[in-house]
Amino acid sequence: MSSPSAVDAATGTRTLTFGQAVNEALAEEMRRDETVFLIGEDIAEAGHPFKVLAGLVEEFGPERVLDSPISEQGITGLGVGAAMTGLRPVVDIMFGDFLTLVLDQLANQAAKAHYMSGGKLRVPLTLRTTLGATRRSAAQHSQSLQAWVAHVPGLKVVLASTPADAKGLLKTAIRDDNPVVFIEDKMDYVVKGEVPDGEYLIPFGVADVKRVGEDVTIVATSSMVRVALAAAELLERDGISAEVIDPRTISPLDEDTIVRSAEKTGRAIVVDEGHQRYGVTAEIASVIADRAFYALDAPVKRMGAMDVPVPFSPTLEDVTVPTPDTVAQTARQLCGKD
Amino acid sequence: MSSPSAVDAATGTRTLTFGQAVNEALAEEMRRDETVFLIGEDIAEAGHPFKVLAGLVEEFGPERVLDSPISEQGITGLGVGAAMTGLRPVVDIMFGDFLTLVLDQLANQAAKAHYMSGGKLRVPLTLRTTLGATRRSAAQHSQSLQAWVAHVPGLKVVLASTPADAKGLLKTAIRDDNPVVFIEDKMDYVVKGEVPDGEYLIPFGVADVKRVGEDVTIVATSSMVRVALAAAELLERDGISAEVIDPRTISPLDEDTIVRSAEKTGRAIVVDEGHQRYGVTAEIASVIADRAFYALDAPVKRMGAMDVPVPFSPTLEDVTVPTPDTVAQTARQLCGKD
Amino acid sequence: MSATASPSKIGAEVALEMYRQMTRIRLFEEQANELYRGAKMPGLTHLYIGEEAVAVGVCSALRRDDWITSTHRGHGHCLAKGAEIDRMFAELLGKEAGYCRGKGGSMHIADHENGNLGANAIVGGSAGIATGAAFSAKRRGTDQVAVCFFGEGALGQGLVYEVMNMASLWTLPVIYVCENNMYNEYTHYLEATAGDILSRPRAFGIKADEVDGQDVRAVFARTIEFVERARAGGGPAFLLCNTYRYHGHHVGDVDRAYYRTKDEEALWRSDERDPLRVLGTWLLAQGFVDDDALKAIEDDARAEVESGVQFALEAPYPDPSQVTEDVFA
Amino acid sequence: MSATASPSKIGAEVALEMYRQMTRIRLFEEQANELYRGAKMPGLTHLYIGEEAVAVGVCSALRRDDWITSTHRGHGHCLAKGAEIDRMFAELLGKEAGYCRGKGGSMHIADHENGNLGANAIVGGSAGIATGAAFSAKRRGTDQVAVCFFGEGALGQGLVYEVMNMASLWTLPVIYVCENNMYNEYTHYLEATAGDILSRPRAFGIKADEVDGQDVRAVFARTIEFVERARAGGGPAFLLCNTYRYHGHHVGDVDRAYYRTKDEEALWRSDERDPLRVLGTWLLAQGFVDDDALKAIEDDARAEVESGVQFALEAPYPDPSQVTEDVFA
Ligand SMILES: Cc1ncc(C[n+]2csc(CCOP(=O)(O)OP(=O)(O)O)c2C)c(N)n1
Ligand SMILES: Cc1ncc(C[n+]2csc(CCOP(=O)(O)OP(=O)(O)O)c2C)c(N)n1
Ligand SMILES: [Mg+2]
Ligand SMILES: [Mg+2]
Repeated sequence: MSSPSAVDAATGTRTLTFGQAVNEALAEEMRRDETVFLIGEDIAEAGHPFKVLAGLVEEFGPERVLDSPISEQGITGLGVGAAMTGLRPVVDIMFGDFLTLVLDQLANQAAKAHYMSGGKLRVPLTLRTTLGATRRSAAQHSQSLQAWVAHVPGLKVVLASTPADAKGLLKTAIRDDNPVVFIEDKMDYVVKGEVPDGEYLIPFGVADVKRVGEDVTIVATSSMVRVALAAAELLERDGISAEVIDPRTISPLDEDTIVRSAEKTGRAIVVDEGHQRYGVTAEIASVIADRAFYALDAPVKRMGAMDVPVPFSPTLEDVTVPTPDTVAQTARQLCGKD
Repeated sequence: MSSPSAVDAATGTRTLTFGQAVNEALAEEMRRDETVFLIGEDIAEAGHPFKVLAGLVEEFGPERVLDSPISEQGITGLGVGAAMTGLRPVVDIMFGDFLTLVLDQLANQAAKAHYMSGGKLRVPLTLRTTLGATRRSAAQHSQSLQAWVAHVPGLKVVLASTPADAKGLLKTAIRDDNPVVFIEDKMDYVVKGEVPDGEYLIPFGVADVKRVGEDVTIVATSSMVRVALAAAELLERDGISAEVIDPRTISPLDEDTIVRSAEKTGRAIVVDEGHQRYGVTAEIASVIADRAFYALDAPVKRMGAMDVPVPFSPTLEDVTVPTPDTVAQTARQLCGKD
Repeated sequence: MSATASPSKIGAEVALEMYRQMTRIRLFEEQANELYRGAKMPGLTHLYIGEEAVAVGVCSALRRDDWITSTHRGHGHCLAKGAEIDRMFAELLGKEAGYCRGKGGSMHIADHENGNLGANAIVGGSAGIATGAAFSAKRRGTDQVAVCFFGEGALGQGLVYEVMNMASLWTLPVIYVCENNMYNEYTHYLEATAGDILSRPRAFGIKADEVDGQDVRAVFARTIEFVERARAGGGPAFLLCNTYRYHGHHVGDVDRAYYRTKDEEALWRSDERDPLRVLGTWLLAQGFVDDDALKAIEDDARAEVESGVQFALEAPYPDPSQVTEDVFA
Repeated sequence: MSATASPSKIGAEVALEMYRQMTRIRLFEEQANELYRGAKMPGLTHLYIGEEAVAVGVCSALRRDDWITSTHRGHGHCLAKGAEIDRMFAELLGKEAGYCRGKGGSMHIADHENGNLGANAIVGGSAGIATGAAFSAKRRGTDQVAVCFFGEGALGQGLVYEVMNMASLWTLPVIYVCENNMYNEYTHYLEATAGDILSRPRAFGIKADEVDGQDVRAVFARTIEFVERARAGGGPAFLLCNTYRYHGHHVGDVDRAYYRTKDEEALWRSDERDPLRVLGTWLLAQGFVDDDALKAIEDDARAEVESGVQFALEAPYPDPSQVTEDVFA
């Protein structure tokens, strides 16, 4: 696993929830660099509806933890201008579904300013938002729209799957001189994991092998990594050894690590919670199918969210996302063991 | 070619520009159904900055051809409400780059209303916009963002490559009871082609084989079809026979026609003017690589726009998009004849 | 009808029907809260308790064929516009018998037959839809009007200004009803709202006025004026209703001390401000009813809510195969 | 400096410098038009001719370290804020020597050293950027101000209202300068703008005023007041400048009869309204200069423009390999 290797000065570890790890990363970076500030809806006293930002306004004050009006486009635009002029904004967009409102400022302004100005302007902006269904929040509060932002040159896109990765990647995002979209699964906030003590960063563009295996490669993003690891356990019982790879940043994408694994196993499945059609799984699957072409024993399979708006009813919503069972079943078929 | 077969009552043909064909489709549908209306910026007296709508306000009056404020999100939202309540709006978004401003109304409202209401609400809205670079319009007026809308369940996405297709597909779009995004290449408006006389519709989800070939399949969208056909001519000289397939609607996508062709030729290239990463070429290439896996002699190749914001300078902009030469060169390599 | 345009002139019949509707909403919401606390409801929901006079006062001034667009806090609007309690509970529970076949849930209930174009989970997201419905009415030459309900938090969304500009330019029959319950989730609206609210629509040439959102007769009277004006081609209007939500932002928001005081909550729950008490007291004072009559209204509503929730609890979930239905018309 | 805050008190030096700047802009734009007509310029461009007094009056009231954000019609803003003519022409022609290495072109010229955060091809698109720059100044404790230039068409964009609300809430040192040249492309602004423009910022608690955009001294004086107020922590302001573009929406828009009359164009080109004549006449009347002096200013500017365009025409295009540079910092 490359995260420990990327850890400097890490002594022991502590058990933190994903939410606590995000909170710690923000607090550390705000202590380290006073140009860092947070802006978003209900993030100060309320500490964010998901409580992830609890305590930050108390430590850093309302000038650096700003409760904003319900103006996603406006706060993103304000963030772009602040970033161009010496600050490092962390813009909080409560639900990833609201990316629909900020894309002009994100894709036409933040992502292009450096290039359009011939390298003069810089936009060190981090936009944090969320993804994920199965929260019974229905179609406008459950989307995973990472494919949209990953399609935009000039943006970096991070999807963390563990508390340790979330902390190290978020710190890297804030220090990056480019606009970074950092997307967290709402369902992950309460998930616990080991987080290295001390200061560490995790570089972008370095995939992490979450599980080593021989028979099939499962490339998974965000909380789908947990689904993939659970599927790997099921497969183990059937004598199928699955390797699980977490790209961690889908832009830049660590193609080499992914392709090498697919060449080793000869079989690959790509799992992402965004809609399947024209989604993240398409890019990664086509990269594997192209670069590992001569090593593949079977077609690369894609497992995204079903191509329907996310329904409210539990009996419907539960069948729209990949699960350990469906991933394992797909792997069995790929390996001819179903 | 399936378009003639889809033509009813077509007698002869006339030569029209792409722009004239679009204009004719709108005029015919507005005559046929008085609930159809157009709304957009500078579309009435000005007949649209690209002059595509010339004459429509004179025939149908300002109540049905509305000059709007510069409020893309607002006119799209107004269109959604009008569509839910008995009208068939055709919303004009001057440049596809401004899709950034309308995605909430398009993706969170229009695309989901029918599903979220359990089938009660209908949104027969057509949103016309543009794509394409090489017009020296720089990064905010040159993007081809079809991948974004194609990723959204509930939206249909049309990319026409000829005047005849544009007319038949636009008429179908306006009559469709769902939101349809119809994207035209700005550079195509002056391109001429044969258009069947009389009334005809072209169904969605039916790809058109623009050129029959044996050695390599080139799947291309919008104006890239012209690029692919030019490349095919070049390849002819080298003794390579290329089949050119135009999906015409990327959502729904006619996978069968595309996959059958790839199985026949054993080689495929997908060409689209959107950015390559996480773009339209990824979806189509991964579908081919999966479904035609056992028939492919070489990896499926993708050719999208370079993953950089579109630069202004001609010497830079010209190298960002696929050309007949680069497509032909890729085909030669695929066929081992370079 | 403008005879009724003064609160004092509202007759017993209208007033009693409004009392009945407010009671239905109050009890519906209390039951919804129970469903959540009993872990019988998937997800969360936003209760309308305390704001009943706004939805009822406004919708009582509308015809069945007039349109409304609603919000994440939409149960009151939906019931006031004519929805049935049983199918609403069914939707809240994600059952197939619900208004949206279980696909929408609390935040997306739509009731097209009664002119409800849907609740909306995007703050301000329905402003364009309501304006478009008004455009449609005018274009098709009907005299329907459209009402856009939204919370004061939606004043932060640029879309609202884009469409108010068009509604004014094209004199569309749309009424923007701003429910100012003083909080955007957990943030006081004054921390998020600069200047003067009424000046905003007025800057776009839209007639705007303010009303006590706890007095259903006042809301009703003011709405009637705006609706008649709109039907007559007088164009859009903006009605600012000052109100308060008794419960949390959503059912899970129970510890509210960090953003508002118990005293403030008590003040708004008092006899002087509670919309049911305010109207009830007036009805009694007018001699239109006695206590027993009000009690009877409440008993009927309670019975309707109880049978409605029973129906919903027993109703089947949609079959998973329905997940792919309704994507396209 | 508030001594200068009345047009009459403006001294010869400042006035002459403003005359020089307006002349440079006028001649730069005439040359840009020639480049287009001579098919030497890639794409189209939007000329600022007729509106010179707005950019120059405003930017003359700013320090080099103050920020501006500009529009698709941005050459005037860019020059007035201190950019060099030669590198601007080079950018218009897509040459490597241009301000953006040829990557931005006319609609995206940025000149960070002089505080120009860039022209913007999204109408209203820079309103958030200017507001954010003002936020940055306040947060970092400097006394810089930010100016957001935008055309009246941008009043159609919701973003403008979202950020004005925040600028007012947080008393940010930003000045919104609305250049009302009466047309959104080919549509008269009254067909797209309801109500009263000044009432819009005022509704958000923003100080707003109107000025004759053809009188550079008036623009300068009013801007100084707003700038001093902003530096002193007085918060945002909105300056509506009434002006006119002499040429088409872009260089290719030559047949304009269908949207505006020749008489209207003549009226604005008259001695009473042309910004150069208006200031020139005043300078002469004040006895600050004689005709020869004005002639000399024009000759110098012409020479600068001629050598600048020569430089640009001879400058090399960027090497294609540069296409992948500058995507990321
Ligand atoms: C565009 C958008 N931003 C943020 C949210 C999250 N959110 C849901 S309700 C709410 C507060 C809305 O306040 P208000 O409009 O006053 O309505 P109220 O809840 O008070 O009835 C917020 C911020 C959302 N649903 N949509
Ligand atoms: C968001 C957006 N919508 C539409 C356009 C196309 N467009 C370019 S300039 C323009 C008119 C702008 O008018 P105004 O703001 O008054 O500026 P002016 O051209 O008059 O200086 C339009 C509609 C755009 N560039 N951006
Ligand atoms: Mg509220
Ligand atoms: Mg203008």
